[in-house]
Amino acid sequence: MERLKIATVWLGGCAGCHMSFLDLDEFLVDIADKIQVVYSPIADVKEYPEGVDVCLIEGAVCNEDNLELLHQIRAQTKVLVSFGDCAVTANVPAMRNQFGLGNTESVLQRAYIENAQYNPVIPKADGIVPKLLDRVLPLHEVVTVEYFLPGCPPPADRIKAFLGQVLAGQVPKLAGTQLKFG
Amino acid sequence: MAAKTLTIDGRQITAEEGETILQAATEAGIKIPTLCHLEGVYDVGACRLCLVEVKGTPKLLPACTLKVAEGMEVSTDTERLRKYRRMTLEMLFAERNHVCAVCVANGHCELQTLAYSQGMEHVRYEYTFPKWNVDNTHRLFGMDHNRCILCTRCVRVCWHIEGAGTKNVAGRGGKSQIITDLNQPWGCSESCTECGKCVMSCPTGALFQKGSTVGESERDRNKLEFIVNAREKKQWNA
Amino acid sequence: MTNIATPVTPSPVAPAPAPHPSGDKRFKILEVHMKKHQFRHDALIEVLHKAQELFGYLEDDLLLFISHKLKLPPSRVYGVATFYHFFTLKPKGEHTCVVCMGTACYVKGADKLVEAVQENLKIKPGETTPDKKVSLLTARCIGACGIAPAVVYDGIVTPRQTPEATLEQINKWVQA
Amino acid sequence: MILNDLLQLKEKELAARKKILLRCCMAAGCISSNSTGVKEQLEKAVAEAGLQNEVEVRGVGCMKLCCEGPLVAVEPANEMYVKVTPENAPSIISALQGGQANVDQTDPNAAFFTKQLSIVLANSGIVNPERIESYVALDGYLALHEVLNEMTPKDVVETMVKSGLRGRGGAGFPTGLKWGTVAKSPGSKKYVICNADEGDPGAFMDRSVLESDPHSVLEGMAIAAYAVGADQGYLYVRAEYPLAIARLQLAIKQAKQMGLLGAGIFESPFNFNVDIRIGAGAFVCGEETALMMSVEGKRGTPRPRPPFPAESGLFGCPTLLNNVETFANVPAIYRKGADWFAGIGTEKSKGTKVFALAGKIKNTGLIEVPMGTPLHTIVEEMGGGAPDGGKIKAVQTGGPSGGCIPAQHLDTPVDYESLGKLGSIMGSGGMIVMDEGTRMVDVARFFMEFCMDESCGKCIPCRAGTVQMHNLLDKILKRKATARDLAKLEELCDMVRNTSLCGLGQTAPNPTLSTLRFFRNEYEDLLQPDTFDGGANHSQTVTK
Repeated sequence: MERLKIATVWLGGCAGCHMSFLDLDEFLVDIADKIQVVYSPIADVKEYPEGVDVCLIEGAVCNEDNLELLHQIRAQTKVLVSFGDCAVTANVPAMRNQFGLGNTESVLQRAYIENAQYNPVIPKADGIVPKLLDRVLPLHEVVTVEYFLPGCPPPADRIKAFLGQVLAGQVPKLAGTQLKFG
Repeated sequence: MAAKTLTIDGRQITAEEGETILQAATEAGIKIPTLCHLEGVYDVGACRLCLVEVKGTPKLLPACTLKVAEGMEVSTDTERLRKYRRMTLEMLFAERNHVCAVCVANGHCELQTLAYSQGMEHVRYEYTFPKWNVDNTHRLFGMDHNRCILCTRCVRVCWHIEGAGTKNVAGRGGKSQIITDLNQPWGCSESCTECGKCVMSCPTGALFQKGSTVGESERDRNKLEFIVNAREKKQWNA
Repeated sequence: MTNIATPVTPSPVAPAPAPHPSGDKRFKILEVHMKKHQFRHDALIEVLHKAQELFGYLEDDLLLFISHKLKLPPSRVYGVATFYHFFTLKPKGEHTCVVCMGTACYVKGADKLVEAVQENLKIKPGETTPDKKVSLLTARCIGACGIAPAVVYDGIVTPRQTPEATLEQINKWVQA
Repeated sequence: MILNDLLQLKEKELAARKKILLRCCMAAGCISSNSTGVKEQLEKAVAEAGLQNEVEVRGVGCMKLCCEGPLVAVEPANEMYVKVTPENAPSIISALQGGQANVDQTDPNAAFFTKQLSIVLANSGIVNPERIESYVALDGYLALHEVLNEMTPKDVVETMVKSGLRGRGGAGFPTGLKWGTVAKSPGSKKYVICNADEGDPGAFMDRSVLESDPHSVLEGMAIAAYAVGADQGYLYVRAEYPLAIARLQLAIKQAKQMGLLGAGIFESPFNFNVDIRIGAGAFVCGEETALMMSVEGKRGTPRPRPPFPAESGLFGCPTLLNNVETFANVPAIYRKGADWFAGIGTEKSKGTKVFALAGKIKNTGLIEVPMGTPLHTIVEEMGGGAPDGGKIKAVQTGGPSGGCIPAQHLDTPVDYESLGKLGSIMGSGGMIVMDEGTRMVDVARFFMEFCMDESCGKCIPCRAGTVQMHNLLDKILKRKATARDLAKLEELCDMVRNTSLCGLGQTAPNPTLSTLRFFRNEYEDLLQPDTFDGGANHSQTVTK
């Protein structure tokens, strides 16, 4: 049987969801013959490949790079999964949205100048440092998302339950505390 | 008191006259989701989560204020009601900034619990990301308007259990907010008795004990019931 | 607040009106008005109307005065004062321009009137110009639909307004 | 006061009549066009011509054709001058002695006037609203006398039931049934409240009635109070109607002085006091439970019903709530009989209905027509159609709680059921005509914004749902929405309608739903193709 092509992506988030993914421990070994990780921050692949079956996306859409990559993922992936609260709700990264549109400058000012202990400078390099979006968005406000895996981060057993259902050929369906935010 | 016989979710139930559907259902072990309801204070029927279907009535009615009647046929868990409940919860999450991950009430929040128990895995409505303040001026307590769902439990306990009338709702519509006295910093309130009942009553992380960090805000609602029973019924069973 | 219907008992003996510490006579007039209503709790809105009529707007000191006299918690007085759009907690300008935004006025172009004033004075509805000369307000319907679109200039209802006519009136105030 | 005094007063007033009567409109609309100046100048011109003994200049209430104000009517010549200025006064007075006044006239035999049937507005534009004698001269307070002296409260309720009158505030609840429920509710203290918080934008019927004929409302309230056993009444009027408030205050004072209100009315044991409560700009206070909160001096937030006000209302006592137009119908019903009233209108909707006709229409103003009159008659024949040769596209009834009826349904008779079938409501009587230039999505957003601003904030569906629906309508208008946004909007409409606590929220989706029903293409034309790419179905498995 052909292995399921799985990707994991890290947009605007803290990487906690990926840490939790690694907490799957031996389950990762158990499923190694059923899946093939074709793209991930923990694998050295430069370009998001074509024909991905399932993509777990961590993080909110915060900047232009996130936006572009997300559209590419959508075009090249069968099933998108919002992986963790940042992807599902925009969570902590979106707290800057409260400062209204046009908040990016003041946010950068606060982070890189006012709170800097050494060398206060706002990083700017066209083509290298991506521009922040006016509003941080959850994935489903940008593209169609098939499944949602909430949690900050989603505990390993929740990820396991989800992947287990997917690999068993079922429609993944989480319920009860498995859907808890935070 | 006369007894009334009625049906809830297909089960025959006997309830006392004057009881609400919510009370009758709870006694029968049927759980109806609630959010603005709080044992010990009167009900306002505002959150609309406890809406039920009553045979012969086109309108959905709140179980918390609806009195039992002979022969009533009530459904509390239809597909339609589940859909509306989920939508109501989604609206609440989209209305203010409920960031569970960094909330004092994480894990002990009624809003959060309802969301997962009603199967809300994401919010389909656009988040509005309004700007709300946190009032940290009180020496013991804080109020984070970002987490407030305007259930008015705090207002009701402050008026009708404590009797101080420190808290109230100001403004209206989406701009409504819970205020202290003349909308002044809580720390400057002259009427606040610092009894902490409002904090005990809050279903979310909007009202909290200072110094508590993420997930630490567990509330002892039994205290409220204890006080009400003591004051009104003269029964001190802790 | 509350939907418990509490029968309201008037204060048994109305205290003799003591002069307000500020010496402002309007407080005394207000107190006489409250006395007329026997300091009843259910007269709160009537009292707020009178207070706004006397003072132009409801500042904290005034709300506190009312709350003490009616023996109501300040939170109740503030909650009521902010629920109703007719009450304002901020001072209004010297002149007020109230554009009716009722349906009849709206379909006859009231939104254009608001836009014109907004652009001209650089203030939004509900705001006052920095020089405190003009306040721009909108009304939900002043019931003058037969003469739409209507604008109320300093309390005077004026029929069939155009952006030009409105700006002319505003400019008169600004230049005065 | 006893019956004889009342009749004497009437005789005296009738005897004082002069040969010629000039009626000058002093309702808010005409006053804003300086009818006060017109009246002053007319009086001056009469004096200068030495005609004081032959000509009476009477300030009256609304004469209905508001768009042509200030209006001056001449009796017995049956003429009506329009757009009168103070400078026109001498010309009008000299015309009384023969000749032609150099002032525009309108045809009193035009359909706008002849198709009207006045019950509620029968005195409007005829009596002087600032003189109780003027009302008494037209048999005012005679019905109250008869009710108090010849009928038991039970008879009064029965007559009301027989008349078939239904609440004119919007929902059309049978008035007699309501009176009967309050009358039967146990309790020694009961209240009667008149809802004059006419908040629908585009409605001014109640304002006109209060400004033009305040005593008919007071008399109606007194009869109702007798029927249900109440001794205290409240008139809840919007603060935006200062003239109506002033005239009511005056009317109450005059009625009290004559013993027609207060203690021992007509020297019977019946007491009835009326106090005015002034609203403060909250549309939701038109909802009965919110209104009662407001009368109690509280935030005007509604509460769930049951219990209904008839059992537990103001201060927890049984309370009867009717609106201005409903009460204004009452005296005529007792003067002329329930059968007479029931003979007017349709099978299920009796009597007449007053509409405030406004918007893109030639003749704006007040009309009162028998229930069942087709919309077409109202807007085309009476209203004269769209101005400047335009075409009527839709008629909006019921304000923010109502709907838009498209031109192809103008043959619909106005009654509670027919309008309901079209997804609109009778409402309190605002009727806004829209022409081809009106964008229906814009109208839907206008009303949604209204409801959003006016939501009290108590229940979540209305507080947060109106915001979401408004944002979606805005997104559609800005051409940023897709078909899935429209689907979301429709889902929200259904939810908010079914789950909101009070009428405001329950009906807030109506303008959107009705424009979607009849003008869906206008929504679809604004939609953008879905840039969301084709994702897989939600319920799909992902095995190879």
